[in-house]
Amino acid sequence: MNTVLESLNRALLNALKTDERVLLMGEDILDPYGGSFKVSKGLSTKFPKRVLTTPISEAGFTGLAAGMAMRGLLPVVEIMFGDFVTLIADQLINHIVKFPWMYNQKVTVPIVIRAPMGGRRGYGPTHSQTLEKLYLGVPGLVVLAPTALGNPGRLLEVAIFQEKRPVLFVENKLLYLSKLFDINSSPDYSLEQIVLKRDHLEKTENYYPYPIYVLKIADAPKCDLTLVTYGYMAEVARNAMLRLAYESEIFVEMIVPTILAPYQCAPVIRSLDKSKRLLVVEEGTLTLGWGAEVITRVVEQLPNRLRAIHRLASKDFPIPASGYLEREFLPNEEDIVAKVRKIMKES
Amino acid sequence: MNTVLESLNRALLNALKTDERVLLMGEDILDPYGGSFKVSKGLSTKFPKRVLTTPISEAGFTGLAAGMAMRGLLPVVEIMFGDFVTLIADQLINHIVKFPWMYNQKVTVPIVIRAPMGGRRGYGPTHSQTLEKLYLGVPGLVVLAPTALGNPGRLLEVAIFQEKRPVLFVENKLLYLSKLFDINSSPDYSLEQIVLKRDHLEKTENYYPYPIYVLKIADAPKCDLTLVTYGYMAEVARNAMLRLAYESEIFVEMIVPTILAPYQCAPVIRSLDKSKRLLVVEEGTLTLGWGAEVITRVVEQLPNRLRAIHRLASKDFPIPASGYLEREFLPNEEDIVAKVRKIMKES
Amino acid sequence: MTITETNETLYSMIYRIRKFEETVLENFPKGVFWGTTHTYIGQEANAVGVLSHLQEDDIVFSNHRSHGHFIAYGGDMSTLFAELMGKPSGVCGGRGGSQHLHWKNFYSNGIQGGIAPIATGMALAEKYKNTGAIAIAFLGDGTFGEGIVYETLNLASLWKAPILFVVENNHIAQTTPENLTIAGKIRDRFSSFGVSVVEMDTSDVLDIYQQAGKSINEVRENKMPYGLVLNTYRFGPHSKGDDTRNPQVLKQIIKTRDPLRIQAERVSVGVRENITKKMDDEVLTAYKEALEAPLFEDIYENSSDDVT
Amino acid sequence: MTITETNETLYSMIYRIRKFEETVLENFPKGVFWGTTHTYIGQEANAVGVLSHLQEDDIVFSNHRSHGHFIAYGGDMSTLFAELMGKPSGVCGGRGGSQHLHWKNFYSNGIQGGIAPIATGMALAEKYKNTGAIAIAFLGDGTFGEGIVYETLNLASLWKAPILFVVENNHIAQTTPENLTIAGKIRDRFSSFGVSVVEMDTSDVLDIYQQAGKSINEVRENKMPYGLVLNTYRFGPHSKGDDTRNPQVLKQIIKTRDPLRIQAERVSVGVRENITKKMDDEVLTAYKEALEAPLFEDIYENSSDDVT
Ligand SMILES: Cc1ncc(C[n+]2csc(CCOP(=O)(O)OP(=O)(O)O)c2C)c(N)n1
Ligand SMILES: Cc1ncc(C[n+]2csc(CCOP(=O)(O)OP(=O)(O)O)c2C)c(N)n1
Ligand SMILES: [Mg+2]
Ligand SMILES: [Mg+2]
Repeated sequence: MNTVLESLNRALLNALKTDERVLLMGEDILDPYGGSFKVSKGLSTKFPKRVLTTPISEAGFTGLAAGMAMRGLLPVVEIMFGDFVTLIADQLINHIVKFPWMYNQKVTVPIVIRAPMGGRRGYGPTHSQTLEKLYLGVPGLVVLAPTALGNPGRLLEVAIFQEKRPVLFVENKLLYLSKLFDINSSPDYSLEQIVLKRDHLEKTENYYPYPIYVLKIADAPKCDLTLVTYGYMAEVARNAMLRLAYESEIFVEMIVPTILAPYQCAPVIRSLDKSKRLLVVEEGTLTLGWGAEVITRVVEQLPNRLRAIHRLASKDFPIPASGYLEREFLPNEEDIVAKVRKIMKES
Repeated sequence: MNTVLESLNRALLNALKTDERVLLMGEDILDPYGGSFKVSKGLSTKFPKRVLTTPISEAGFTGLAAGMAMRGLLPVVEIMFGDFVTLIADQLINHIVKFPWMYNQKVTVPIVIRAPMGGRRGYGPTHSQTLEKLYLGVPGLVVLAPTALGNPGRLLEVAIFQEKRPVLFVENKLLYLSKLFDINSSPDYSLEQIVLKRDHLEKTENYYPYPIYVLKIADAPKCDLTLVTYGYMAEVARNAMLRLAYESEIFVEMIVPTILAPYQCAPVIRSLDKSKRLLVVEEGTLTLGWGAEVITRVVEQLPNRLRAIHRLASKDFPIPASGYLEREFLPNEEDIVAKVRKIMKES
Repeated sequence: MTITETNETLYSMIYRIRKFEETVLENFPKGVFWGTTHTYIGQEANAVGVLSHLQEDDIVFSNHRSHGHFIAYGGDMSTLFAELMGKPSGVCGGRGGSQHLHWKNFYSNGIQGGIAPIATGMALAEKYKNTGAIAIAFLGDGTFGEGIVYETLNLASLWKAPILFVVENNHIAQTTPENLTIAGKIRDRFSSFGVSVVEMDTSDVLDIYQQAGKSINEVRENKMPYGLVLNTYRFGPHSKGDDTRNPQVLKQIIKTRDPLRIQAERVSVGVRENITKKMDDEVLTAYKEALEAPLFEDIYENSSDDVT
Repeated sequence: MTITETNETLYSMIYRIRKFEETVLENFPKGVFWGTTHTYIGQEANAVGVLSHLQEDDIVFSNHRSHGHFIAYGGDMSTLFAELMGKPSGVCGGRGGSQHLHWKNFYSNGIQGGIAPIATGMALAEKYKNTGAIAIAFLGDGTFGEGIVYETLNLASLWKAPILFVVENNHIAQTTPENLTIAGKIRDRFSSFGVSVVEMDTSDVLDIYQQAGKSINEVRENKMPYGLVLNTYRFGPHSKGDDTRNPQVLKQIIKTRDPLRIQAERVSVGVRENITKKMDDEVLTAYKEALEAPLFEDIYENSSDDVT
C-alpha cells in the first residue's frame, strides 16, 4: 500500500469481499471511471450488484442507504464532492443521527458517508470546501478523518464494521495522493499512537478504535508548541515541523486525531503540559471550525495555564477559483512556519 | 408594544407598509392562521399580494426568495420550525452566501430568513432544536437574534432594510411571549447598549446597527462573572442573575449580543477585565455551539488571564419529547444559578 | 375470514382508532399530554384498509399523523398514550412523542418527506436479503412539496424497490388547501417516474381494503414500487384548535365521508354494540394504564446521568 | 434579418463557441487554466438557438457547462478565458472560475439543480416589477435527479413564473447514462406539475431557433413557466479526458448530429470561410488578450489584505 487513495480503495475491496452486507453507493462510481477521485476503482467490476451508481440525488440516496443500514446492511455512501454534504443535512441531522436515540436505542444506523473535501485544485467556490465543521457538533454522529500517519484503509474498515453509529468519513483530495508515512524511513521524526478509553456514556466497548497520532522531531530537546491538526493539513504541518526544527530550532509536537467528533482532547492537554503553547491548524474556514471546540475544551480545563492559543485556518470567505487567490486563502506550509515563529516570538 | 411577538409582527407590518419591495413567504402564513407562531398574523389580510403562503418546500422557496432578492426585492422568508433549516443548507451555503463574493461583489442577496428555534414545548426531537450553530461559521452570512432587552422589531427592520448581506434571523418560541424589558420598571438592573465599529473588512458603513446589551445588577459592588448569552436564554439568565445577587451576593454581568455572527467579542473581553470569569450560556447543544467560538476568540486574546471558563448548553443529544427529559436536557435558571455558584466556589 | 368477519374487524379497527384519537383530544386540555398531536379522525379507513394486508415482516413508515397508522399496524394503545404523556413506559420511552415512533417494523418521523428515501432503502434491504418483506410509506398531499419525495420516486423506480407509497390526500396541509400547494396532479407525478399508481376517492374501508390488497400484492409479486392515492378528509384540526376551514363545508363532508358510519352499515346493530363496548373499554383501560404508569420523576431523583 | 443573415449569424455563433471550447481543451494541458472545465462541444445549437431570442433584460441562469451559454448570451470571450486562467481581468475577477459566472443578467453556478429556484425567483421578481423580462434556466438530464428541481417546478407552476426551463438531455451525466439516472420521461415530469413542455430531438439550430422562439414568446405573453427538452449530444469528455463512452458509437453520433456541420450547409462556402477566419481571429485575439493580462501576482506583492 502506497498512497492514501490505494489504502482506501483496498479497504473497500476488502469490505466488499469479506461481508455481503457491504454496499457502495454514489455518483459515477462504476468502472471504468471508478468515481471522481477513483476511490471506487475496480470495485464495480468485481461486485457489480453491490456497487450502485446513483442519480444526482445526494439526499435521496443517503436516506436510502440509511434505510438499508437500519435493516441490517452496511452501506457506504460517497458524496462526490464534500461540498455537497449541504444537501444531506436534513437526512443526516433530522433522520439518521436521531433515529437511534429517539427510538430509545432500538435501532442502529451503521452508515458510512465518505466525502472528499478540500481545495488547492482550483475547482472554485462550490467544489473546494472543507465543510465537515457543519457536522462536528451534531449529536450522535461520528466524524472521522484518515491521516497518512496511520492506516486510512483500516480506519475505513473500522468505520464500516465496528462502528454502530453513523459516520461521516472525511477525505481530502490532496491527501489521496499522499504517501503513507513510514517511520522507518523517516529518521527525522518519532511517532506515537494513542488509543483512548471511551467516555462513560458509551458502555459497550472500552476503547475507541480511532487512534490519535503524536508526531515529534526525533530526539527533540524540548517541546515548544503543540500543533493540533488532521487530515491533509497534517502532511503540510509535518513539513513545517521539520523546517522549524532545522531552521529555527523550534520544536513542535503535532497531535493528529483520526476522530474529529466526538472530541477527544486528552492528548492535547497532556502535550500542553510541556509546551504551554497551542496552535490548531485546519483547512476549513476559521470561524466555528473544528479548532474552536478543541481550544474551548482545552481552556475549560486549563483556563490560565497557557502562554499562547492560536488558530490557522482558511479565511472566512468562499474559496476562489484562481490559484493565486486560493493560495492566499488556504493555510499552507509557509503560513504554519510563519505563524509558529510569530507565536514563539510573542509568547 | 408588549411582547417580542408583537414587536416582530408590527415590524413586518411596517416593512410591508413602507416598502413595496418587501415580500413575505412561508408555510401557512395566511390569515386567519397567520403562521404557526403568529408572527404573520394580520399581514396577508392587509397585503394579500405580498404575503405568499408556500408549499412545503423549504429549499425551493428560500432559493426563490434569494432570486427575488438578487433582482431588487426584499423578501422575508419564514422557516416554520427552525429545525427545518437543515433543508435550506445547500441554498444558503452553496448559493445565497456565495453569490456576492464569487460574483466579485456585483450582486447582493438581501434576503432575511426567519427561523423559530428552541424547545420547552414538548415538541420532540424534530421540532425543538436550536440549530443556528450550523450556520454561525458560514462566511458571508449574518446571524441575528432578537432579545427582549432590546427592540426585536427594530432589529428585524434593520435586517430587512439596512443589511445587504443575507440574514438568518433566529427567533425562539418561548421568547415570543416574553415581555419587552423596560429598565424603568426594573430597578434591580442597569442596562447599557453598545454599538460597535465595523471591522476593517466592511468598508461601507462605520457602525454595526446591531446593538450588544450589557445588563448588570443595579449598583453592583463588584463584578464576579461575565455571562454571555442571547435570545431567550437571556431572559432565563436575567432571573438567575437576580437570584445570585440576592441569595448569594454573586454579581453577574450579562452580555447579550443581537448579532451572533460575524462574532463581536470586544464587550466580552472588556467585561472579563473585571470579572476574570466567563460563562457562556446557550440553548443549542454544547459541542461546537456559538459559545465555542466566543470562548476561542476571548482566549486567543487573553490566553492566561482568566480564572474560569465555562459553558452551559443543551446536552449533546436529540431533544426528547417528554417534558421531564426535556427539562433535564436543556439549560434552565436553576442550572445557571448552580453553575455560577460552583464556578465561584472553585475559582 | 368470512365477509362478515372481515367487515367486523375493519369496523372495530376504525372504531378503535377513532376512540383513541377522541380520547387524546378530550384529555389534551387537562394537561396530561406533552407537546402537540395530529389526530387521524376521518382518515381511519386508509390505515385500516391498507395495513390489514400486512405480513409479519413488512415495514411501515409513517409521518406526523401516525396514531392511526400505529394502531392499525397493531401497536399497543397504552404505550402510545404513555408516549404522548412523555412517560418511560411509552413506545419510545418518552423520547419520541407523538411524531417519532418505532415499534417492531413500524417507524415514524416528523419531517415531511424525509421518510420516503429511508422507507425505500428499507424495502430494498429486504429485497436484497430476500425476506419477501415489503415497505409501505404514508405521505400527505402537502408533503409533495418536498423535493426529496421525487428523488425517492426516481430511485425507487430505477432500483425497483418493493414499496407502496400511500398518499393520503386530505386536500389540506396544516391550514393550506391543496390548490395552493399542488400544481398538476399527484397521480401524474408518480407516472412521470414510471411508477404505476391508482387513485381512489372514497371513505369506504372495503373499497380501500380491496384495492390496497391488489396494490400490495403487486408490490410483493413484482418487487417494484407502486403508488396509491387516497382522496380523504381530515375531520378535525391539524393539531389542536387550528382548523381554519369553513365549519359548514366540513360538516357536509363529515356527513357523507365518515368511514366509521359507512362501515357501520355493514355490521349488525348487536355486533356493533359489542364492538363499541369492547373498544371503549380497551381504549379506556389503555389510557388509565398509561396514566398510572410511573413518571420519569418517580424513577430518577434529580439524577440526569442515568437519563442519557 | 433575412433568412440568409439569420443562418449566417447562427452559424457564426456556433462556430464561435466551438472554437472557444477547442481552444480551451487545446491549451489546458499547457497549464494556463485553473481547475477544471466542462466544454459544450456538440450542444452549441441549443444555446445559440434558444438565446438568440433574448431581450435586453432577460435573465439566463446556467450550470457547470456554461461557456456556450455565456458566449451565446453575448459574453466576452477574453474575460471568460481570463476567468478560466484565474486572472483579475476575468468575468468574476478570477473568483468564480469556469462554473461560477456572472455578467449583466447572466449567472451560473456549479451545484446541480440549485439554480432552478433562484432563476424562478428572478423571473417572479421581474414579473412583480413589471419589467417584461423573463428568465431562462439550463438544466442537464442528470440534474433531474435533484429534488430541488421538482420543488421549483411546483412553485413556478403555482405562482406562474415567466421562465423557460431548457433541458439539455445529452443522455449522460458525467459518465452515467440516462437509463441509470432517469426513470420515466423528463417530459412527463414537467406535465405532472402542470407545466407545458415541448420535446425535440435535433441538432439543427434552425429547428431549435424556431421552437425556442415560440416557447419564449409563450413565456413572455402568458407569463407562465414552460419546458423545452432538447435531446442532444456531448461530443467531448465530461470535463477533461473522462469520457468512458464507446468511441465508435460516439463517432457515429458526431457524424449525424454535428450542429456545426448541419448549419454549415445553409451558409455559402465563401461566407463560411469569412466567418471561420473572423471567428478564429476573434477567439485567438481573446485568448491572447487574456493570456497577456496581468496575474494577481503582478498586482499584489505578498499582501493578502487587499484581496479580501
Ligand atoms: C419539512 C417540514 N416542513 C414543515 C413541517 C410542518 N408541518 C407538519 S405537518 C404539515 C402539513 C402536512 O400536510 P400533509 O402532508 O398534507 O399531511 P396532513 O397533515 O394533511 O396529514 C406541516 C407543514 C414539517 N413537519 N416538516
Ligand atoms: C449537487 C451536485 N451533485 C453532483 C455534482 C457533480 N457533477 C457535476 S456535473 C455532473 C453531471 C451533470 O449531468 P447533466 O445534468 O446531465 O449535465 P451535463 O454534464 O450532461 O451537461 C455531476 C454529477 C454537482 N456539480 N452538483
Ligand atoms: Mg394533507
Ligand atoms: Mg447530461
